[in-house]
Amino acid sequence: STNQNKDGGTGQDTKTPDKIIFTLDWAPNTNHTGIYAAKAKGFFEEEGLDVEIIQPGQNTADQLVASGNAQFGIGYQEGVTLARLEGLPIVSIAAVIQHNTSAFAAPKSKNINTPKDFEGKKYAGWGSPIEEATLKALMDKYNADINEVTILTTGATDFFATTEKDADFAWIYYGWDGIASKIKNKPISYIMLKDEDKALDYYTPVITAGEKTISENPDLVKRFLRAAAKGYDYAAQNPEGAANILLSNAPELDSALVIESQKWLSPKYKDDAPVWGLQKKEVWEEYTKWLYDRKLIDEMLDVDKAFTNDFLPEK
Amino acid sequence: MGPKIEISNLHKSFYRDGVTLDVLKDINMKVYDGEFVSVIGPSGCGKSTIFNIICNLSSGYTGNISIDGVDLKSSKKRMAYMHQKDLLMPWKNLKDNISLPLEIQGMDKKEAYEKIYEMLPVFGLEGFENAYTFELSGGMKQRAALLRTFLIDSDIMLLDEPFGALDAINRDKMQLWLLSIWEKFKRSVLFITHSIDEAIFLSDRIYVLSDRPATVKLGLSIDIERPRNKGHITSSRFNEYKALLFNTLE
Amino acid sequence: MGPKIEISNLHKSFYRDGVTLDVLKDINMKVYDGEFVSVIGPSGCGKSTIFNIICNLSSGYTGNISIDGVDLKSSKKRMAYMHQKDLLMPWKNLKDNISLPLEIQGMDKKEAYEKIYEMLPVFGLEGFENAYTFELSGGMKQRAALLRTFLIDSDIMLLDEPFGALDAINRDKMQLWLLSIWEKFKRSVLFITHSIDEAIFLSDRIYVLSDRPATVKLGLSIDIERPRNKGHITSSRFNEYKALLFNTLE
Amino acid sequence: MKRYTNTELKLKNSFFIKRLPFLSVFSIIMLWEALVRILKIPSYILPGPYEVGMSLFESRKIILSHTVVTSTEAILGFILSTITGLALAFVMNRWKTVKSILYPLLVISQTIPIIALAPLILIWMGVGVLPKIMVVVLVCFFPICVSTTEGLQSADPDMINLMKVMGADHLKIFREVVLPSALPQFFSGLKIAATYSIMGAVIGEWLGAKSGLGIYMTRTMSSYRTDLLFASIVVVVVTSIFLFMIIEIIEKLIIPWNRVKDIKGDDVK
Amino acid sequence: MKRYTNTELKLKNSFFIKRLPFLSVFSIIMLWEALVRILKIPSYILPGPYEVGMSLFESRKIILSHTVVTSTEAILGFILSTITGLALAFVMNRWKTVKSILYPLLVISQTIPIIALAPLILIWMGVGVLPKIMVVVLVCFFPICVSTTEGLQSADPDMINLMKVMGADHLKIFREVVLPSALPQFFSGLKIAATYSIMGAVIGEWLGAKSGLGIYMTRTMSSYRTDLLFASIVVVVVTSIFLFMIIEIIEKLIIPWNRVKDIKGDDVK
Ligand SMILES: Nc1ncnc2c1ncn2[C@@H]1O[C@H](COP(=O)(O)OP(=O)(O)OP(=O)(O)O)[C@@H](O)[C@H]1O
Ligand SMILES: Nc1ncnc2c1ncn2[C@@H]1O[C@H](COP(=O)(O)OP(=O)(O)OP(=O)(O)O)[C@@H](O)[C@H]1O
Ligand SMILES: Cc1ncc(C[n+]2csc(CCO)c2C)c(N)n1
Ligand SMILES: [Mg+2]
Ligand SMILES: [Mg+2]
Repeated sequence: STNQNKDGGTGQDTKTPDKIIFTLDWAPNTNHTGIYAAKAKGFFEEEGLDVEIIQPGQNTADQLVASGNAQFGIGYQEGVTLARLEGLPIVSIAAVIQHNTSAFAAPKSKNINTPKDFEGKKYAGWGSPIEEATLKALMDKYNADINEVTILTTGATDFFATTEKDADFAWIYYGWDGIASKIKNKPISYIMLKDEDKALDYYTPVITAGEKTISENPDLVKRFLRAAAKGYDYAAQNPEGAANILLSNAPELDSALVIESQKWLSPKYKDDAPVWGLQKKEVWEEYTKWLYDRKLIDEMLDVDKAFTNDFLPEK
Repeated sequence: MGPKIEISNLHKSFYRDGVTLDVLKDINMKVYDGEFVSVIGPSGCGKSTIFNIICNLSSGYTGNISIDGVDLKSSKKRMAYMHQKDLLMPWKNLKDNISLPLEIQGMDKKEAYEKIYEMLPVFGLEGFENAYTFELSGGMKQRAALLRTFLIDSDIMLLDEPFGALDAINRDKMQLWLLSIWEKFKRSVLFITHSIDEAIFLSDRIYVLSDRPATVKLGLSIDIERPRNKGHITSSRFNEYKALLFNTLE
Repeated sequence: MGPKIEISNLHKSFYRDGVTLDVLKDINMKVYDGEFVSVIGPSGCGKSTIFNIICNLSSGYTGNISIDGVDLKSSKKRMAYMHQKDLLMPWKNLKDNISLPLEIQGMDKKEAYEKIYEMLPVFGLEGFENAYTFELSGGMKQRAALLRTFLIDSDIMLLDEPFGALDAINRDKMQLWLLSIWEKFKRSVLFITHSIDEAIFLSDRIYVLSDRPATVKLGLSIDIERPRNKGHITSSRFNEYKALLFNTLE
Repeated sequence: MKRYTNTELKLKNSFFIKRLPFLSVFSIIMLWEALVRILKIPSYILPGPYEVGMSLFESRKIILSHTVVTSTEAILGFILSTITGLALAFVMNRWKTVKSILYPLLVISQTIPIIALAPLILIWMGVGVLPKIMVVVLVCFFPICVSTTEGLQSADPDMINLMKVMGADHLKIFREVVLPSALPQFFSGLKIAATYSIMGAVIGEWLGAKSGLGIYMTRTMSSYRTDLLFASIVVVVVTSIFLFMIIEIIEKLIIPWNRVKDIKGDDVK
Repeated sequence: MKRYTNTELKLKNSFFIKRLPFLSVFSIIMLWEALVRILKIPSYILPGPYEVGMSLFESRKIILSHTVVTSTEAILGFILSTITGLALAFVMNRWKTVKSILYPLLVISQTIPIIALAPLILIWMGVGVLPKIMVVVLVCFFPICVSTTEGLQSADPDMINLMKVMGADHLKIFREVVLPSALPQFFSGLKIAATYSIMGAVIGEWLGAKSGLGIYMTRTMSSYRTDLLFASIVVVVVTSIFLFMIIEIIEKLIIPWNRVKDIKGDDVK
């Protein structure tokens, strides 16, 4: 049944809440705090939503959302791009962070300071073709040869485990692994993507929904995002409280890391945008063009279908 | 009334490595109702093979066999068959091994045990109700198998060397017991043995088989009055039969 | 020279479900070099158990046993032991089953086969060199096991009912064969049988065991000249022995 | 008195033998602790048993709650595998046609790397308890079914024939001869399956779940809590062995003749 | 002439039976294609066999190169498992003490979910060929060792005793009695291991690698190419079955008496 609880208020009526499955992309981390906060603070409940947060195996979230097994999930702009080009009906409905906080990072001792230094090194990734493409594009800019890089696929294994033995560098979120390096006192050198090319300042991570959910139940999407926005707003304003919510949901996480990471990330959720989650068409267009120009994709993405701001709560 | 078992023109061969081993060649036998018939013949001539065929356990033969006038192929008759191996089940203790046919015939366990317990002393197995097969001597296993066979509810008994592993005393005891129950219940018995004395002492008729491929060399009726006792063994008629059979076998 | 095998005060019990089953009770036996000694006794009395003990396969006994004057426990003597079961290996064909002891003794395969092929006709097994056990009749398996035992290079033979599954003719043939090789090689033989005739015909001495727990009821020397032949069986002395043994057993 | 001494010796021996596994596990643990301390191996590479034990104790509540989830999945899957595995083995034993149809499919089912199908399994079956049970079944079903099938074939054909001649019907022959012959192998299949079941559930959770030891493990690892990862592995191992032992006890109860056989060589119990 | 007809019938029958597996696999493929077409299932959820076949053909070169990597790891691991599994089974059969020490550790090794250790294995052993072989060994070793151990125990103690009395030494007894008794179970262990080996290598690659079918599968999935994922699964299945059949052929050659036994019921070959 669809709960037509539109007032966004108390959700006090007798109707049973809508069951929602939300799929993460990775083990719980500060990218996800808003969702956990919305759940813990009862924002979802107020919207008549009963949200179950699941953690899938690697590379599974987009497929789950596309097939409707999960209504919403965490994705990345480049993932949505590739998925749509392959025919998966997923749409980005909100940007979790306004600017790309990801970076190529290596332990300081590896002496990797520019993409030129990737040559002769080993990259450890999770197996997406976008990784090799991005590496190639970056290295081309520095006249370096991608063929000199060994690409290892280590799945969802974390940065420190991979770079301990064979691998030299990996693609991280600064807000997580970068902060971890400080806390663990293991200095890293890193190259932020957004510093290399303006087009690379794309949205990652994002919240995704299936086209079917959007067309059949727009109201549900609205209610979900209203609650999620409240969650991320809460996380933006109360880093400590948000960190504790995340910690109580995943107690095994390193609390120092979560708190520091949250402090670093909280201001970045909304950042320069008028409201949390807003996505700009230029960002999508530029990134698609950037990919297309470098022959990393065969056709341009129809960006109007790939993302939408229609369901964000208006200020 | 026709014969209980009638075997006519039975041929049987085994094939191995492309070589044919002819085992039975034109065997003709009859067992009438209530008759005790023995089969003797050299080791390896095909005696057990005949039993297997009668029990419907081997199908690659030619010839005709009828049981109670019905062709064997379409007969579903239960038979009291005692295999040359004891075929006791290692996972059952003695009493459960023996009560198996009673259970199959639908008797309940308690009743079956009672019936068995009566018989155990006759077979020298009292006190071993709960023993597993490896705890029994060769002769004890054979006696257990015989007791089990006896409990199969059928008017045809096929016994393949039932006394092979018994000492003289136990053998005599079992022979007398077999005769007594046979006289009481008048089952038709087909009996494989390699003791000429035993065959004469027990049988109404004896078939002597030749060496492989087995043919019926002699069918001999034993004209010694019943009930028989060990005294008969020293009679001159007994010795005549014995000499005749011995010569036929050689 | 002392006896080949000397058993003194042998006791043996089995334990099951907390109950003790006394099997052997103060057994004393001797087998001298080159002697042929038989053991007879009721089925289940403990004959095979004695063999097991002599072969060092069972240790929970009391009493003393010495082989060639050496205590059994420290003796590593190889013996020509024929088990009551045939113990042929299903994964070997007849010739490999039989040649096993020769191989163990280090003979090469070809030579072993040649030796065996000579013997096969005597045992009525020619043409079955490549047969697997399930292709053999009960008596054929027993003959194969006997042939294998004979090929074990030892001056002590322990035979547990070697002729149990044989017909009269084959049995006579095998008895004569056994006597001839025994006379030729003068091995010491301990022989379990349940045929009184067989025991007398073959032995120098016979031990009669009582019912379980087995004691030695009688040790009887057989004074019939050698070499023996089937003619001896009808002699009056033979019949005297027979009567004596029969009475002792009963 | 000789016999008595003998018995005593045997008892001591078996006492020692029975405790050996504990001893061996214990010494491995000691060795591991020593190694970690002497080589000063950092905890995120290999935590020592003491540290693991402490972490296990501290997080016992959380770990317990995850263990309950995983065990439930494992046991449900195990029971389902046993039922279906047995049923299929029977059917394949009874009708050779069914066997030649299904056996190859069975083998194929084992060659598929489940994790490869992870996303698809979730898409097909959702993210509930179902896909986990399915993975457990996929892992446990095969050993049970295969061992049972082979056990059923091991029945002595002469005994089966004898039963036929006695007039026993298929069911009776099955119960009295075929089944007892198959039991030892059936149980060894069950024990293998029990060994695999918890691991199967953990892998199932890997595909996607909201709780369970599988999830807990990924999380501990992504927060560099190798000690907690090891603590959960200890729990997995202990739970699996517990299951294994339950099966072993049931086996001892159901197959008494095998126990009797064990002591065949010993005249003195 | 009756006998002749009989033989003929049997031949026909076995002809049919032998082809049944192919028929059953074939009909499942047909059904699958029909399902996909009729229900119009999108390719990313379940591609049809035709599409999978086409993709397999198109990418055959890449897939082949990954297959070579994975098969090599699998075969190396399989051989290693066979050697160590056999050796350990022998040792455990010979010295009961070793058995009671090692058996529990063996069981424990099977209960550990390897993927849980993925990051650690990476730290300990890197991303070379070593960890893959280790995973294959971990997966294959157990069935081989356990079945062989049980096979070795199945030898008739009376036969062993007879050999002792004949003066055979341990080695001889082993070769003539214990080993032949164990062979059938050893081979069923080998077949199970063969079934698992490729899958083991794929899982090993999951831990981290630069090439191999496991890596290829992750990549196809992250590029949302379900058709190629299925193509690689097909390759895994076919390769595993190929290994399985090789073992089966070797078994037929080495255990002729089992083959003879097969036809026990048939008087007419
Ligand atoms: N399944 C079989 N395959 C091939 N040959 C067989 C098979 N069963 C029996 N034979 C052969 O058939 C012949 C007869 O065997 P059978 O068991 O009927 O003999 P038997 O008369 O009972 O002998 P015994 O008195 O020694 O038990 C033997 O030569 C044997 O080798
Ligand atoms: N392993 C065992 N465990 C328990 N009891 C046993 C064991 N082996 C034999 N017995 C018992 O010991 C007794 C003697 O057995 P044994 O096999 O020595 O008899 P036997 O004289 O050879 O008899 P047969 O002539 O029937 O072969 C029997 O009553 C048997 O039940
Ligand atoms: C907590 C955390 N989440 C994801 C990744 C992997 N990763 C790094 S960058 C990126 C997407 C870039 O758009 C992804 C998926 C990580 N290393 N740490
Ligand atoms: Mg026979
Ligand atoms: Mg005996």
